Amino acid sequence: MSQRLSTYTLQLLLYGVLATPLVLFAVYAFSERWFFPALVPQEWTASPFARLLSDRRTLQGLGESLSIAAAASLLSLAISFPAARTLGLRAFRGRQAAWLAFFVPTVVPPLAIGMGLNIFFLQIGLAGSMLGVTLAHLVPTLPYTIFTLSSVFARYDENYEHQALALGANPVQIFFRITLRLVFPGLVVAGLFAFLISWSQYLLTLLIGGGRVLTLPMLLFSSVSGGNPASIAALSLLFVTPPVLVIAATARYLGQHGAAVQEQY
Amino acid sequence: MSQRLSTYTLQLLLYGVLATPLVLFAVYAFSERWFFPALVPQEWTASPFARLLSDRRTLQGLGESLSIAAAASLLSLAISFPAARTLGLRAFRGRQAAWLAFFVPTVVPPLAIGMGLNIFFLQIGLAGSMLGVTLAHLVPTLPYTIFTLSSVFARYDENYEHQALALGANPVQIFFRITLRLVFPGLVVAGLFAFLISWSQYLLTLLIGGGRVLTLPMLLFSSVSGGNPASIAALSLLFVTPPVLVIAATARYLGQHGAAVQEQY
Amino acid sequence: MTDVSILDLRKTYPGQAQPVLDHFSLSVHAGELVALLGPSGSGKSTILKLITGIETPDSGDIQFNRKTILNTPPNQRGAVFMFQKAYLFPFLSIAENIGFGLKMQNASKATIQAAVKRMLDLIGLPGIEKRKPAHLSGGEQQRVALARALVTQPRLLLLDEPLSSLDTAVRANLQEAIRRIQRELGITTILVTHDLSEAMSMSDRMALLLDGQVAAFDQPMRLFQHPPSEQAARFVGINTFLRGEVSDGCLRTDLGTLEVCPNRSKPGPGVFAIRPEHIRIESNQRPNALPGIIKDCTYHGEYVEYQVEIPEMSVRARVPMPTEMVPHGAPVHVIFPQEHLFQIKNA
Amino acid sequence: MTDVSILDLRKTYPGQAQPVLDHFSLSVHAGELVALLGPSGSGKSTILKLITGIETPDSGDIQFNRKTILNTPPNQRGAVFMFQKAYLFPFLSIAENIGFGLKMQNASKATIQAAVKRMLDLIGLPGIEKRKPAHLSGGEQQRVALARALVTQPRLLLLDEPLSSLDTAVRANLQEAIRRIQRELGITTILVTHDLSEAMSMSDRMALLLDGQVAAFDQPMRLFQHPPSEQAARFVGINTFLRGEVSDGCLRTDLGTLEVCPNRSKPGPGVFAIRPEHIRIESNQRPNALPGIIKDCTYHGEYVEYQVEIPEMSVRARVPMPTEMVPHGAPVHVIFPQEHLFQIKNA
Repeated sequence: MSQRLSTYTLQLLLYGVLATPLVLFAVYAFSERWFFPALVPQEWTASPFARLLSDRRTLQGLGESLSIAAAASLLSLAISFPAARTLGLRAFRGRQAAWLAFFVPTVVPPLAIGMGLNIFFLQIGLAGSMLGVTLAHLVPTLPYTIFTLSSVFARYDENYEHQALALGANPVQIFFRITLRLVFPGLVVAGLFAFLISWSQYLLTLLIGGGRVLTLPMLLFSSVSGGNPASIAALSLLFVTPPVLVIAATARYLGQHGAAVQEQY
Repeated sequence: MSQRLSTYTLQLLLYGVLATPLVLFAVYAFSERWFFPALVPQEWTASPFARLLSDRRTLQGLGESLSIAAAASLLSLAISFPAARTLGLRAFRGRQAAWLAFFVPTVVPPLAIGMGLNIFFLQIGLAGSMLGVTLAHLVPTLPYTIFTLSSVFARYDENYEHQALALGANPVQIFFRITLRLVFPGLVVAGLFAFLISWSQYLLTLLIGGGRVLTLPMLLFSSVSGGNPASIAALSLLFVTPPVLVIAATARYLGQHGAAVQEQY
Repeated sequence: MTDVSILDLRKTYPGQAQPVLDHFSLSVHAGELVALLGPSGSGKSTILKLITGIETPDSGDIQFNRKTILNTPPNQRGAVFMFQKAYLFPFLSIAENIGFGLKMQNASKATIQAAVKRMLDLIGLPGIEKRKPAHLSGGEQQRVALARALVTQPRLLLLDEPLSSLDTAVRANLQEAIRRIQRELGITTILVTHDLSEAMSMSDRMALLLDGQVAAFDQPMRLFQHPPSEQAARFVGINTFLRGEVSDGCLRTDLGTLEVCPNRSKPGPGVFAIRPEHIRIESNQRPNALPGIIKDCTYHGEYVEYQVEIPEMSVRARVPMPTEMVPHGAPVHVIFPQEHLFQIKNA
Repeated sequence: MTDVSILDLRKTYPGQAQPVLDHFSLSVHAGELVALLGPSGSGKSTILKLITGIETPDSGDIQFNRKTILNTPPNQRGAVFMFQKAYLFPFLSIAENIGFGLKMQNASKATIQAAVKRMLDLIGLPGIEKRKPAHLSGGEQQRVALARALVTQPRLLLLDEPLSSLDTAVRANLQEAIRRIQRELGITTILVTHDLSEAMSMSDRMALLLDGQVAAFDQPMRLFQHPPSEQAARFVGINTFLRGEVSDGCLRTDLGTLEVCPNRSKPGPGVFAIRPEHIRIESNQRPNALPGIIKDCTYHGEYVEYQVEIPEMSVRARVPMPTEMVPHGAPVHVIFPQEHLFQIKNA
């Protein structure tokens, strides 16, 4: 009884945590005057939003952020899939080393990665382009997608594919009808990871984009120096909303992926 | 035969990847003159290192970075352990929500987290202190430690503890002699994650530390504006070495943790 | 030596409406090996968890030597157990595993060393002190688990399907070893299993569990030969039941009249049962037989199992080899020898 | 109808020095059910993997109707299989699972629907088209897996311990169902199992596998009663072997002389075997007996197993119930009835 009660409390608490940033930023953004110790703002206004949306750069930033994050997640998934399948399914001697390699991008300071890539991209003409920024974002996203998909494939049972094979399916049919369907929740979670990481990337975008690629984190950073809390909050709200929507849309796969991790026990 | 050969190639490649940043930064740091298209620098020098080490702020930065990263990892583990055990072992209704909650800190822009925490910490007198920065670092480290430890506990078999209990061990003895020993590889991996994340944290340190807490990423950022490539490389080498040493020291647990993930299949 | 009484136990798992165990009572004599036999989900393992204290009952009592143990912490109850998996601590050597219980009691190094050696001799694996569990076979691991459990001279040994993941030969071997050691040490033991043959060959008494209740509790031989109820009879492999009116040493069924032993039958409506290996099949009319038709015939090596259709019921008969194979569809007479028909008491 | 020939097959797994299979040959007649019986690690499952094409042999050939299939892609071989786990696609309904093979052949919707209905009737689970695999019991899942495998009318059915995770009752039930459907469709079938009783009750012929080789291959009844070698005999539960000199219908052993059937024995040094259920135990001296001492006695319900020590060897005898229990340590005479002693040919 008390166990069930505490479960509900926990559930409520967690959904609350997820909603908190949205509510906070919204309240901040619409508040004209709000001084301690008042619980709600003394005056409300919609002007920061009007200002924000009338700025051409806002929509440009939103568009570029979305394009880069979407492209980086899809590319990341496409590259990780075969790598993760090998890492997860096959036992080979270098696997320990492969696990170590996951940590490399976490170790090298992003600044160094950014500067190094920038020199290279300048030479091949990718610096300052959306493509260059997208490719640069793969550095931090790949470890997470490979890691997530490897753990999916570590639990994957190839016998499903063998069954389909014996029943007459060819490799293409097996891939689309069996493999993809079986790993789909994991794929969604990995893609979500990649999207979120790319979405909040600031440093790499700045270094590779060289000011010519304008994403929301760039706008957010420059507006912080402007210093108007309501504008910052409005922009933050715009920044937080797409990820929250993406998480909400994929929630059921997150749960399935989580459940799959449980099942093994 | 060819399979084994490719395994070795892969292994070599991966260890190479891990060593690359060290070698690159070292070569850069010790080079006096190095112009394209020469493969090695034309002249060598140790002066950037001498300059770096003679700067009082370098050692202070190293010390503060190490202290904060160590404290943040240990705190992160201590908080995550009971949470992950509950998430991993027990089936309860709110678990899907709990999985979602992992993603919250990834969603909220670090800038917003930093500013929010700063206001709060100013009120309780933690702003500008090492403790404040350490606590702020828990925001990005906790999701990773909880996530890693949950997956450890999802595979954990409580029957080992039940055996120890029946054999006369009390709860404290069970915790130290059985539980800790069984989850040790996972604990090391989670701690390593937390260390690496805290180690390369820049934004939160800047916002909460307010310039009074000086970690290596702060020094690195300010030296970038200075613009001397050799100095940047020397500082980068100093920055990269501790994580590489930590990874090397824990490599065998990383392997064990990876192997444990494989075993389930 | 400890005797165990389980009194009117009830256990419901959180989130479940039905209790796993309800009004469950059982008493085990000191030094006895009692087998709990039941299908999966019959609550067998729950009983062991309640005794060790891993789970707590809703109501009822568990007593060792007439004293309740429900208030004793699990690590002081002296009830050790063995599972299907050995659960040896993988990071400890065999000697450290076996000595674990004594170490928890702060025994001296010399005491532990001597005890470990004694236990290794007892389980027939001397000299493996320094090895790690991962280097032992499944059967050896289970032997070490037994040694680890018994080293502290516990009051009660609980076995939860300890052999079900082992190969047939290793299993028979370990059944003998466990039985020998259990008798040698005289330790009261409860064995949970779903294997009838294992329960019968190892136990002094055997309890049949169904839906969280004891359906029957007696010596294996008695249960096997004269199960008290139809449920219990099905447990021990009986599936032929004849219903009718008993009078003057005869059972009058709808299909015909059969002679039964008058001194083992009670007049009035009754149910008689017979073991499949006691039913005989003949082509010609014999006394105490019913006519039927062969539906299926399976060869099992030592015997052939016939499935015979007699009106409104199907009878399985096990005819020992060598025998002439009766073809499918052939009309036969199914003989129920008088001396093997027995009346079900709790029908 | 397809016959299968496996010719001199050899398979080594990468990274292993020893081949799993070496010089392995087997021929299965069209419509026959052949059981491969062997301990774990004897390469049983590898053979099935080679036939389906999941693995490739080092050398040797596999032929269907005298034509090699090694160059046929795995998805066109028409060899379907069933494992211990059903491996139903969890995201498809039962109807979609069963219809999968036909869909891959681009069959029309109506064809698939009719075929699914027919298969569901065949496996005795009509009307479950719309359900998801997770809602079926283990036994039902295996039935659906069988239907899915057979819907395309494949050339060969491969069964890899398909029933070993099921309860005894469900298992017996499915054994019958598989056997009935296999006969009805006349599909050539290879069954891999480690369960002697399953192999004997289901197969037309049975191959005993040991160390990647066929140790014996014959009808179950013949193998059971007269295994050709000592190895094969141990497989089918025989563990009493008497060695000596044969002449004039007598076997002269170190322990004494036994009479054997003269027309079934070859003069010279020989080995005779006897099944445990044919050995009898008596207190008094009888003809064709050796003296011994009871070492152990285990009750198994239908029989009692005695372990009797006769000088330099230990004999296990299964005495059917009811019998008088002979106490431990008692001197007895172990009778080897002349008609049940048979000579091992390949001794």
